[in-house]
Amino acid sequence: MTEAAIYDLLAEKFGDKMVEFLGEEKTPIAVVQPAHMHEILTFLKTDEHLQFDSLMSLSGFDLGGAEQPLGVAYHLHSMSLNHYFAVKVLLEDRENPKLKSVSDLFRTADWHEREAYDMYGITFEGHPDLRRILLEDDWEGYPLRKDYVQAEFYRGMKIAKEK
Amino acid sequence: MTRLNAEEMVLNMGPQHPSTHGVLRLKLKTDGEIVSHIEPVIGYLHRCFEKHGENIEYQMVTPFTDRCDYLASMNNAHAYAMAVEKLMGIELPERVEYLRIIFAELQRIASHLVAVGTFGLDVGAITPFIYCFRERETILDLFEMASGARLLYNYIWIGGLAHDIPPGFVEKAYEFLDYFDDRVREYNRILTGNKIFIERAADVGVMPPEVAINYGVTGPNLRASGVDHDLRRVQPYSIYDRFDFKTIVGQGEMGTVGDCWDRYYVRVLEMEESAKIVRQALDQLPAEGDVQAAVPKKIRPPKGEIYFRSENPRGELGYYIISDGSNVPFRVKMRSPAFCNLSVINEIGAGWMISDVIAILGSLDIVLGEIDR
Amino acid sequence: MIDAIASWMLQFGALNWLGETGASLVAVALVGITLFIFVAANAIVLVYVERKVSAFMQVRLGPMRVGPMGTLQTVADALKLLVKEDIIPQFADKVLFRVGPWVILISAFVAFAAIPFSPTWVPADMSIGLFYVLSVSSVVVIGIVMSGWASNNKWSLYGAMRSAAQIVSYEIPVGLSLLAAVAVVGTLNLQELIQAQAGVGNLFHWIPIPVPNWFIFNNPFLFIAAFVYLIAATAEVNRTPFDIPEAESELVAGFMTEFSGIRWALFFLSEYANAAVVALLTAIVFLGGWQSPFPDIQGARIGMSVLAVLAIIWTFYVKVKANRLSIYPLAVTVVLAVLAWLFPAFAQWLANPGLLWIAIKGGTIIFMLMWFRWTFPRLRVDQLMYVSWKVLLPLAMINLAGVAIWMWLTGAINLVG
Amino acid sequence: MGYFKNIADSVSTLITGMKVTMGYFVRPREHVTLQYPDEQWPNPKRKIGVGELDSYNVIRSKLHVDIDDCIGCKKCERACPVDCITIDTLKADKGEDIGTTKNGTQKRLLVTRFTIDMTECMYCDLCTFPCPEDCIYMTPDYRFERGDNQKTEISTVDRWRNRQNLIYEYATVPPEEVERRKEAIEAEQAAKLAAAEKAKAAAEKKAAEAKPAEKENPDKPEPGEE
Repeated sequence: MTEAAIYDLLAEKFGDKMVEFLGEEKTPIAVVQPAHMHEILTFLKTDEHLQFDSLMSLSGFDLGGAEQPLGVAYHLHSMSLNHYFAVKVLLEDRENPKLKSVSDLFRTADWHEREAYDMYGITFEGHPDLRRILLEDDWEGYPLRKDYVQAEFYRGMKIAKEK
Repeated sequence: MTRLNAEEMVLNMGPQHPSTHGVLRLKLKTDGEIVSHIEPVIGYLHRCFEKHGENIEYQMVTPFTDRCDYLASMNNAHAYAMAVEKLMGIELPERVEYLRIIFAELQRIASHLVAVGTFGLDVGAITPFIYCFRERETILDLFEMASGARLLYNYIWIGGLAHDIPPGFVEKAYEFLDYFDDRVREYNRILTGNKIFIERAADVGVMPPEVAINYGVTGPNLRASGVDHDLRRVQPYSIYDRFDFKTIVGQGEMGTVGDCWDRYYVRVLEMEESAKIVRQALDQLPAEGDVQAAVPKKIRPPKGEIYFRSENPRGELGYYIISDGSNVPFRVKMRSPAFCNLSVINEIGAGWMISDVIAILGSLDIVLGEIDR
Repeated sequence: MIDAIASWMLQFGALNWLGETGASLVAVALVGITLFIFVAANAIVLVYVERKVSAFMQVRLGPMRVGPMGTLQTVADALKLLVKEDIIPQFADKVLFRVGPWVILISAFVAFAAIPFSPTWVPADMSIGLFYVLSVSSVVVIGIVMSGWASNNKWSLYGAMRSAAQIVSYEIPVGLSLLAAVAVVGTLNLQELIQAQAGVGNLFHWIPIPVPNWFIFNNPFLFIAAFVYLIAATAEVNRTPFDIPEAESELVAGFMTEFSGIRWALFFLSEYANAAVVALLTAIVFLGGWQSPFPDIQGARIGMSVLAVLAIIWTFYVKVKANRLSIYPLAVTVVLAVLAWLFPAFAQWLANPGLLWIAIKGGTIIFMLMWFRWTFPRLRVDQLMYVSWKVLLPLAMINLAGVAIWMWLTGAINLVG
Repeated sequence: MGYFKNIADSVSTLITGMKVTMGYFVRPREHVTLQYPDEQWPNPKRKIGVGELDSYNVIRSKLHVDIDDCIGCKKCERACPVDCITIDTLKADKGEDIGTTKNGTQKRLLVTRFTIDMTECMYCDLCTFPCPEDCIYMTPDYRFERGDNQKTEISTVDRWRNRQNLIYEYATVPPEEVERRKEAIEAEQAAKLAAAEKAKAAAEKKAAEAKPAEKENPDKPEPGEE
C-alpha cells in the first residue's frame, strides 16, 4: 500500500485525531495528535491490512526556538507486506514534553525512547526503564535541543575546546 | 533441611574486557555460571555524531559517518550520500554507481571477515581470526589504492566519489576475488565445521523471528532467524536490482534456526555472495565517466525531510535528515543497526552461561562506535 | 641417583666431614637445584617455541628482534617480569595471594623427582613413582583455588572454581588410562615400566610389522589408553581446548587476573613445568621413555632408511596433492640415514637408550599440545564435563577391561592357576 | 548411535582443522607480517588529485601546505570539519609585490599564521579539494614521533601533556614583520579614524553654522560623505 492510501485509511478511522499528511516530502509522513499516537500505532501494528510489525526508527527532533515544538518521528515497516509508513507528533510543551511510550508495542522503541529522552528530554510515560542511555546520568540539559547551551565544566573537566 | 543461602552475583563485564568488542559494559546477574539477567550499559564511546551533524555542512558530515561504524565506513558514507542525494534529487553517473557498489560490497566482505574472525576469537579459536584479518588486509589495500586511507576513507561523497579508481585497481580486485573463495573454504575447514565450535555455537542463543522483528534486529542476525529480509532485495537502492545474488537465510543446519552458528554461517555465505556481486559489478563497470560530474557545487538541499535506509553489514542503517534549506543539516539522526541488535541481548542471552553470553555477543557482531555514535 | 651422588662425594677426602647423612642432603640439594634450573630453562624454551609455533601456524613470524630469530626474547621477558613492580590488590587475602603461586609451582616441580630421564638418571627411583607423580601433580588445584580466591576478584573466583571442577574430573580418566599400562607390567615403578618396553615386536602383537615394543604399539587397548590420556592430560594442564580456567576471552585471565610480575611468572613456569611432566609421563608410560626405537646398529640403519623412504613417499604425495615441494623432511631423514650407514658410531648412538629419546618423545607430545592449542576453540564448562564423564571415563574403563582380555588372549596371563 | 557419531565427527573435524594449521606451520615462508622498520610497506610516490599514472590515487598522512603558493583564501579552513587549520592574514601594502603562486596568481594577502594541528586532523582530505592553488595536500610522511617541529627542548612528559610538538606552523613571515605591518595598519586605521573624526567634527561645525541657512534643504549631503 502506498503511504497516501494508508493515510486515507487512518483518516477514515481516526478522523480528526490525524492532523495532516505531508505527502510532498521525500519520505511522506503523517502528523498525528500526541494524545492519540499510541492508539494509532497500535492500529497500524495490529490491522491485518497494514501489519506494521517493525519500528525502523524512532527519532526525536527539535524544530527550534521558543514557540517551535519538539517532536518525535516514527518510521514503520511491515516485514510481511513490505510497505512503509511514517508518523510524527509535535509536542508544544517545551518545558515538560510528555508522550505515551510505545515500547509495549515495539521493543525497538525501548532504547530509542531512552535516547530521545536523553537528547531531548521527552518523557515517555509507561516506559519500563526511562534513564539516560548515552550520556552520563548526571549530565545537565538535553544536548540536542536547539536552545541547549554547552556547559563549561563537567565534573571539573573542561568541555570547550581550547584553541 | 535448610536451604543454602545462595545469592545472585553481579558481574561487571567491561568496560574493559577482551570480548566486549569495544568499550561496552554488561551487567550480568549470575547464579554460578548461569546468567539470569543482562543489562548492557552503553555510551562510553559517545562522540556526539548527531550534534556534530547539526553544526557542520553536509559534505563535512561524511567523515563523521565513517567513524560511526568504523568497520564499514564505505557503507555508512554510501548510505549518507544516497540520503542527501535523494533529498536533493541528484542523478548519478553509471560509473559512480558501479564503483560505489564495488566498494560497499568489498567493505561488507571486510566487515564480515572481522565478524567471523572475532567470533572465533570469542569462543577461543585464535588462529582463524588471524587468517580472516589477512584477507581483510588485502581489501584494505584496495581501498588504500583508491582513497589513500585504510580505515576511514571519506571516499564516497555526496554526488560522486573523491577520486576515480587508479590504474591497476580492477585487476587487483579480480585477483582478490579469485583467491578469496579458497580462503572461505579454509575457514570452513578450520572453524565452521569444527565440532567444538559447533558445540559452542549451535543451539545457543536462539533468536526466534518474531523476537528479532519486534526488537528491530536487522541484517545477518535477522536473516539467520529465517526472515528473508535484505534491503538490497526488498527495496533495491542504488543499482542492486541489476545484480544476481542470493539472500542468505539461516537454515539451522547444526541446530535451531536463529542460533549463534546460523548467525555466523550466514555471514560466511554472505561474503561469498558479496564477492559475486563485486565480480558482476567489475564485469559491467563502464570504462569511462567522470566520477565528480554530479557533485554539486553547493550542497543546499531543499526544505524537507527524508528517512533513507540501506543495508549495512550489520543491518538496516537509516538516516533521518531534516533540511531547512541551508547548507547545514537541521537534524541528522542515524538509526544504527548494532544499536537495535544489541538491545536484544537480554532476551536471547539470559539463562545461558557466561561463555555462551560471550558467544552470543560475538555472534551479534556489534560495533560500539555505531551503537554510541 | 641421590645415593650415587652422595657416595661419589664421599670418595673425595675433603668432603668426608659431611658424613653419610650430610652428603645425602647435599646431594638432594644439588639435584633439586639442577631440576629447578631445568624447570626454569624448560619454561623459557617452551615459551619461545610456543610463540614460534603459534606464529608459524598463524602466518606470522613471531618474536624476531631479541637475539637471532628472537631466541632471547623470552629471556628478556623473564628479566622484565622479575624487575616488575610487585602489586598485591588492596583487598586481596595477602597471605594466600603470596602462597598460591608457590603451591602451584612446587607441586609441578616436585613431580620431576620421580621422572626417569635416562637408564641411570632418575632423581628418586621410587617403587610407587607413577602414583607419586599423579598425586603431587593434583596438588596444583589447591594452589589455583588459593590464588583465585585470594585475588578477591570475581573473574579469578570463576577461574578457580572452574579449574577445581575440571582438574578433579580429569584426574579419573588420567588415572584409569595409566592404570591400563600398569596392569600390563604390574608395577608402579617408572623405570620398570620403561624397561618392560624394550626390544622390537609385532604391531599389536599379531600384525607382522616390526615396531618398537612400546605400549602404544604393543596393544590396541593401550593405544586407546594413550589417546585418552593425552586428551585428559591436556585438560589437566589447562590448555586449549580445555583452558576454561584462564579462558582469556571469557574470564579475562581467570585465576591469574590479578597477578603480575614475578608471581605471574611463577604461573607461567608451573604451566610449562606441568606440560613437561605430562609430556614426559606420556613418553614414559606409552612411548617407551628413554628406550631407543632401534634395537641395535643394524636396526638403526634400517629404521632410518625406512624413515627416508617414507619421507620420499610423503614428498611425492604433497607434490601431487598440493603441487608443493616439501623438501625438508626428506633432506633430514636422508642425511640421517646416510650418516647411520657411513658411521657405525652414529648408528650406535641412535640405538642407545638415553636422554635424547625421551626428549624427542616428550617434545613431540608438547608440540601436540601446542598444535591443539592453536587450532581449536575452547569448550564450555559443561561440555568439558561431558567429555570427561561421558566419553573419556567409559572409554577408559572399557579399555581397562579390554587390556585384561588382550593379555589373556596373548597369553600374558592365565585365567586358571 | 548419535553418541558414537558425535565422537567420530569430533575426531574427524578436529583432524581436518589440525591439517590446516599444520599446513601453515610447515610453510612459514608464507607469512604476511612485515618486520616493520627494516621492511616497509611500499610507499609509492603518490600524487595529489586524479589522473596521475600511479597505482595509488592519493596518500593520506601528514597534511602539508606549500606556503609560498598560499593566497590566504581560507577555503581550507572553512572546509575542515574539526577546525584543525587556523589561518591569519594581513593585507599587503599598497603597491607591494608579495609574489605570485606557481599557478601565476598574484598574491594579495600576507599569510601571517598558518597552523595545522595534527593532533586534531582526522585525515579526511576535505581541505585539499577546495584549494584554488593546489598548495595544501597530504604527504606520505606518516611518522610523527620525531620532534622536528620542536622549538625548545621539552621532556617526554611535557610532550605528552602539550601537543605543541604536533602543531605545525607553516607561515614564514617573521614576527617583527608581522608586528611592523600590524602597527602600520593600526596607524593607518588610526589616521583614517582621526581623519574621519576630524571631518565629522568639521561637518558638524559646518552644519551647525549652516543650520539656519539650510533649513529648507535638509537633503543636502554631508560633507564627510563625499
